[in-house]
Amino acid sequence: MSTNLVLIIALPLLGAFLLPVLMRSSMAIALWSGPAILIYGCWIIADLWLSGFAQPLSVAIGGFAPPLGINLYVDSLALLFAFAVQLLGLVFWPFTLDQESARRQSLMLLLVAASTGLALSGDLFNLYVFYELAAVATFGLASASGSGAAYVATLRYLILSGIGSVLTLFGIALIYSQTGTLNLAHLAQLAPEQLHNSLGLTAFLAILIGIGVKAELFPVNTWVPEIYATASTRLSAFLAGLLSKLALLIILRLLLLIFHQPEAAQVILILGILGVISGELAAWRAREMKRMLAFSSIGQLGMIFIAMALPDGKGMLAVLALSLHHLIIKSGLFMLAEDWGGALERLRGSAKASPLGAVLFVLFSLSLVGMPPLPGFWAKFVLITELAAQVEPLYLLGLAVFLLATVVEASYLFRVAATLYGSPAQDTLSEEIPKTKGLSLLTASLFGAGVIAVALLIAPVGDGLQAIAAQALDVDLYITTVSPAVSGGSQ
Amino acid sequence: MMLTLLDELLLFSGATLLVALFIGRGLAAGWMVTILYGGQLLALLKMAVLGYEGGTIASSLTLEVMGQALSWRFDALSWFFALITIGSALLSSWFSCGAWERSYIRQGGNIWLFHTAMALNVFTMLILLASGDLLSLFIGWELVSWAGFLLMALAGGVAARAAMRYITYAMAGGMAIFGGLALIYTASGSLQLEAVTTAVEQMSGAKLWLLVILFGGGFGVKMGLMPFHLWQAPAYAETPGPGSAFLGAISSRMGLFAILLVLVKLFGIVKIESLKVPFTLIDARDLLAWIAVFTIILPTFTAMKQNDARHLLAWHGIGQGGYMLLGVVVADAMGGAGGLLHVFNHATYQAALFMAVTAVIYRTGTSDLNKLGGLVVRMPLSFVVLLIGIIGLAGLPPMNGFVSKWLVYRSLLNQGMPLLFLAAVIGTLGTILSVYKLIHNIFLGQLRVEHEHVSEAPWSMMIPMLILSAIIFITGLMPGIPLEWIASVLQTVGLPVPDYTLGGVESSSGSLDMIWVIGVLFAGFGVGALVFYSAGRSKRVHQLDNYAGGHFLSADVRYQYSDNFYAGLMHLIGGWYRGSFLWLERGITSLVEFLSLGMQGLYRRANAEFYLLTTALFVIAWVVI
Amino acid sequence: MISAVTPELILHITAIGLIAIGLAGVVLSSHLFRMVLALVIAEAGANLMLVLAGYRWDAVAPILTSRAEPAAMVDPVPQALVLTAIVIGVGIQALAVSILIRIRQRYATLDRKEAAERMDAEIAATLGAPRDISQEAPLGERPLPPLPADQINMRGDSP
Amino acid sequence: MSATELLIELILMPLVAFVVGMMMVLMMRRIAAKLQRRIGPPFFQPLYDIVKLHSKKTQVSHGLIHDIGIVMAMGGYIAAETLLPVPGMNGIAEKGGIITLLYLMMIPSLGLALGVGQCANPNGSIGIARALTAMLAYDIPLVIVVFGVAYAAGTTNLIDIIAVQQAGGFETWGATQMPLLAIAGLIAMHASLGKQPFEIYIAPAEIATGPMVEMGGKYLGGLFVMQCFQLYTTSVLYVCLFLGGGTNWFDFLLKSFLVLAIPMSIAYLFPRYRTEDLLRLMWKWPVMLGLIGVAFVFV
Repeated sequence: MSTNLVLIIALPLLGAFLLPVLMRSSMAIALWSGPAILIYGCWIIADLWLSGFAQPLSVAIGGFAPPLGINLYVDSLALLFAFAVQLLGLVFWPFTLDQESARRQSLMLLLVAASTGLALSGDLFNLYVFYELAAVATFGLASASGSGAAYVATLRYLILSGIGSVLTLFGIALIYSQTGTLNLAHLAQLAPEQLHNSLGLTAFLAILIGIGVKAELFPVNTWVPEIYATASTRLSAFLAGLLSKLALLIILRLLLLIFHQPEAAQVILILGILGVISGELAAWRAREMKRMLAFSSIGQLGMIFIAMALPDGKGMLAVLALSLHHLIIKSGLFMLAEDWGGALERLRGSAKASPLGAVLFVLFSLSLVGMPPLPGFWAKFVLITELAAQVEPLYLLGLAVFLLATVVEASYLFRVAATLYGSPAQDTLSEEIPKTKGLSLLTASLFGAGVIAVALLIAPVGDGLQAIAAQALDVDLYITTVSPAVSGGSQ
Repeated sequence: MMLTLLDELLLFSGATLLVALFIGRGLAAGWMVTILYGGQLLALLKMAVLGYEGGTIASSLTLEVMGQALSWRFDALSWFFALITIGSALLSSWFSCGAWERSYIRQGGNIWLFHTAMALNVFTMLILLASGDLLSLFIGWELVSWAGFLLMALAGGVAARAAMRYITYAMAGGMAIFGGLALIYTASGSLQLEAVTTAVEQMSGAKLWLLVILFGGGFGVKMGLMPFHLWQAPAYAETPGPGSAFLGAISSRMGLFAILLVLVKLFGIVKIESLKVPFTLIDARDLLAWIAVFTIILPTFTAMKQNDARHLLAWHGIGQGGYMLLGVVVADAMGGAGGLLHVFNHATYQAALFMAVTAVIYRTGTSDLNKLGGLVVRMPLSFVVLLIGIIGLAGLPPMNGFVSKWLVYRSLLNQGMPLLFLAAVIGTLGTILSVYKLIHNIFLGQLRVEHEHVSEAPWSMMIPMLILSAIIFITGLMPGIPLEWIASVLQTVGLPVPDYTLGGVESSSGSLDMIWVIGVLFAGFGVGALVFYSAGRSKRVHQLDNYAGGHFLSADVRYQYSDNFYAGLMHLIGGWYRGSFLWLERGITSLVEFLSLGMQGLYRRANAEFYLLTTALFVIAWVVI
Repeated sequence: MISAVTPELILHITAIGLIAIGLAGVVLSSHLFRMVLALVIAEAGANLMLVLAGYRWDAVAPILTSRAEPAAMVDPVPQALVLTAIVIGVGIQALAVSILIRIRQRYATLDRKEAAERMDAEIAATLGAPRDISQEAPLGERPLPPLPADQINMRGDSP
Repeated sequence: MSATELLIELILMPLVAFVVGMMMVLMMRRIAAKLQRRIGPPFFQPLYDIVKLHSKKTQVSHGLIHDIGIVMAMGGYIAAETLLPVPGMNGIAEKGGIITLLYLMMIPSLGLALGVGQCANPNGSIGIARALTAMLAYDIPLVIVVFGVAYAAGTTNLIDIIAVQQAGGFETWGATQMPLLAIAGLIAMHASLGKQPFEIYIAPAEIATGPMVEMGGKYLGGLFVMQCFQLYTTSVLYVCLFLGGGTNWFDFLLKSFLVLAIPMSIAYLFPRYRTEDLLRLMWKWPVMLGLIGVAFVFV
């Protein structure tokens, strides 16, 4: 059963390259093969989850033992994210039928494969490879719309991501020169002696900034507004909702398993706070819906970085809750932005045209801002109580910034809600007012139902998340599951 | 799961919400919702009769989420506020049924949304009032502020802008409370009320100061206390008729309920008094008292300058809030009773006044004080309701407003606070002046040509107004009735209880017996009438048959003094209206605007790679050093 | 560490130097193509750094032949890693150049500032939003417009 | 204090007040006359005026509220009298303290304001606006003074205040204990009477006697009655607060007439203040004196 786990990476990869060939022979099969692969992937994970998934397991790829070979480390956290990737891949599948669809669908499969790899992989260099694979797939998809702006945005993003990968390579080289291994479990064992010095810290920070590019870390997220404004909303939903979380997951794994120095946490905290400030304030001035959502996702991810910076893993539950909540809400909002993407002024009075869309927008904003019964409130509550427990002034500053950011967030989100429900300007004709319709409205209402479901059964969901967080925190559990396979590798 | 009385009430209120939500379209919906509010009132009264031996009625529903226990229970404090909430909701929705509903629909209003918003407000307020621990208090608080936003943003246009401004203030307040909640949670380990009280004992001065500021500020935003009061007047005034009556009566008193629950019951006035403001003689209690007093004076004198009746009343709502806080903060036997009685009294006459003004708007179409006048001839009953309302608002003897203000003054006198006493009296005098302007510009003076065929407000609107006026007079005549509820409230909150009689309050240093005072007053009116009517019959003349310095009056000449009503007074204090708080608010918004412009510039024009390099260099340098 | 100027140290310094040159090239150049080239240099530096991680002074290349094993071999793992890194690098550079050609066709310019300006204009056009305020035109028109009529009432000119 | 005795008191006190009030009005006119070198009206002139006004044939009314306004004006003061303890008769003074009395004295001015409002004459409305502004002006020092006295005596019950002052004879009078408060009280009382320097709201020249513009016949008669009560109540209040009330009728009446004589003699020598000057004057000196007086009470 553990062997076919590798399939969820292998099959999309295979599909990605076979699709153009299939496209030529018969359009029908080609069109449905992509979603079929994803559904099969979801089924595998669900089957594994339902068959009682207590202990995490490590899958050695190609039979090579971990210190040399690459292993997939599957604990409930990784499985959760892998399932999310398959599901969202399916939800955001580019069904539009145009001459570009073959290229888009294969790139999408590539992106899904890379993301699943990011979630499951247990080897540092393997993570780097999947990270680059995902980057290439994103460049392809982002520039698919063919407009000049898309190309310039993709190029700027490419250069940024290129520098990021240079820094990551630099970090990996440093780590390898210090410890001689790249397997995460092995590194976790060696870390206390070899990596807890300034060189180890430099390596971590280099990787942090390198991977931070995709995780929308403060200084390196200048590409976010351009890409989300020019790329198709489905792609930006996938990027904002999921890919940034996976990059975040890597940094989290590194922080938990290998680098326990307080300086690392402080750097993340400072960058997180700056991210929140810049994201929320920029969103306050945004004129278009897509750009506003882009800045708001920067702000939200800044908050998750603040949660991650809490010492000795206390923030783990907050990180998990915030990222899952943000995933659902941002995807829903982007789905609404598919039809309401343009300028906010044009949206005036469109609540009458599409009441369901407006109600969903209000529901998502309320949860994002943290109105009590909705899950957003519980995520914020967990973070707030952890932050307040700290003593150092920096954490209290983080708390204050977090609270103020929520106020700014509420004001710009509800300014949009007010224009939605406002009366349309006299001269606009009724059919000019944008209406949410079709598939995007369906998916948005799916996410809305998800939010309400989580709000209703918040108690079991909360305990489930706590269990996942506890398991992820457990470093020596990580080492023991992988180490029996290590069988006396070079200590 | 045995349904406790509290569950019945909450279920009833939930049912009202569902009824309004699903069958709110038809014209009968209004009446059904009103009857359901009546049902809630009965459930509440049943609760009072049966429930109160054990002090609190716990709800059977308890939630355990993420390690936090959530429980809901009702005690005398929540019962008292719930009574006012449901009472004002019942009368407001009764007022909205029938004629007003038809005119609101004709003007394009969405009556279904109105009834749902009102029912939602009542339901969320009951949840807030029933909160058993700090976390459920915060949940209720957020729900109430969002439900309020819905009711305020209903009318669109100016109302939506006012609601937007409200939601920013409310979110700021909510987040301050959330911060305070987190600090308490870390100090006491749990948010249950008992644990919090023990934690507060050993808390150090600075941290307690932070908590008082956070909670005081957070709850103060909803009450419209001084620095955060700018949003309340436009928001309440622009809400559709009965909505503003409901909001004006009870909505901002939820802030006082929370202050009573947290600052007075949990922290305790003694603890608050022990907090000294550095470098000054005053302590936290005096600070709160002075904020309350400024909240009395400044909004009242702003109300005097308003040209719209609804705005004038809304500004007074803020001013009267100051009295309640002042009474509660002085916290001796008379003060506490005065503050709480003022909550009840204010709810009655504020609702009556808003309804009367809505009746005038219903008939004449405008509430601009410079476009009305002389309506007493055409709308006598509305005049009577407005007259009783303004006598209550000004706090003159026959009405209930006088009793609560008398109690607040007596407590200030007992505690020996001359400056606070003086400031409170200035507030009252300001109220009398601006209240006379209200009744003069609407009902007295010259009747305009276009209003000559205006008829009295329809009965569906008139009955709730008359009921409210009756309540105002009866509780004025026999303040003992509300004082009895307030006595049990004061016990739960831990303030001293005055010994009250049916007519008023007995105390060694001067007591009050309203039955005698009003009896003598009406006897005096009787004698005066006797003397007056014993003389010859008087001849009724037309309003244009008037002294005009020998000049003949004609109907087209506007012969009414209403604009810049207190010219003499404004001549002296006109210069003081610099709008300093408005300037403060504008300053903060433009600061945020400027910062956000800077941030957006950061993302658009900046050279992305440059940032990456600088961060990498900075981080590596920092690590090496 | 500075005292023993071993050849290994020199190689490390060159690797870091290459990365630094690459990054500086990206930051300073104003022409998009020159930025891509600088990126190539940086990647070469990173790859060199990676190879050096497994380097031992007196060892030989890790190639197993039929003859008996030589005394010391260089650690083969980083060399395998470098292979994949180079492949990825080439892939990205090829993509970058193809995008450059597309930009040239669309915008007829490869200057960074101008391309960014064109992009902004096009985004604003597609999304239909008014161009946001640039540094030249300050916020709002000067002098400030008078308050609209309905605002005045809301202002309530409180003291 | 059986019910019948209380009833008799409740009837007797207003009558006494009316009679004494009329004599006070007479004294006021006599003083005015002496200052203007003329003899002044005969003894029963105030009574004649009231009877003449009430028996006029043409009584012009502008509506029900116009009538009710006058009734409230008279009734308010009648009720206020019962709260004012006089030698031998305490009425219901202990049922409502000094704050209630102050509020009851506001009822007549509100009643008058409503009545004048109904007359639909802008002169009347302007007059009322100025009257209410004047009330705002003189009430602030009055309230400071009342606070000082009540805090010194430790009670708001007028009977106890008088008892405290009478305990030590002349030394424990309010005026001797708190001289500053007494002076401030005198100025405030003068302003509340609405006589010459402070009668901007009845200015005959500018606004045709302000509120009185539409009052004729029994309406003006009612206002005359109100004036009698007003003089009586204000002077007796001052006597109770500062001059230790009346041990017996003779010294009580002597004190009240003396107290009233002071403002009356000052009144007819000054032209009128404008509204804002009235405000500025009232908020500057009496308030300053009052606050210092209260500070002394605290010391």
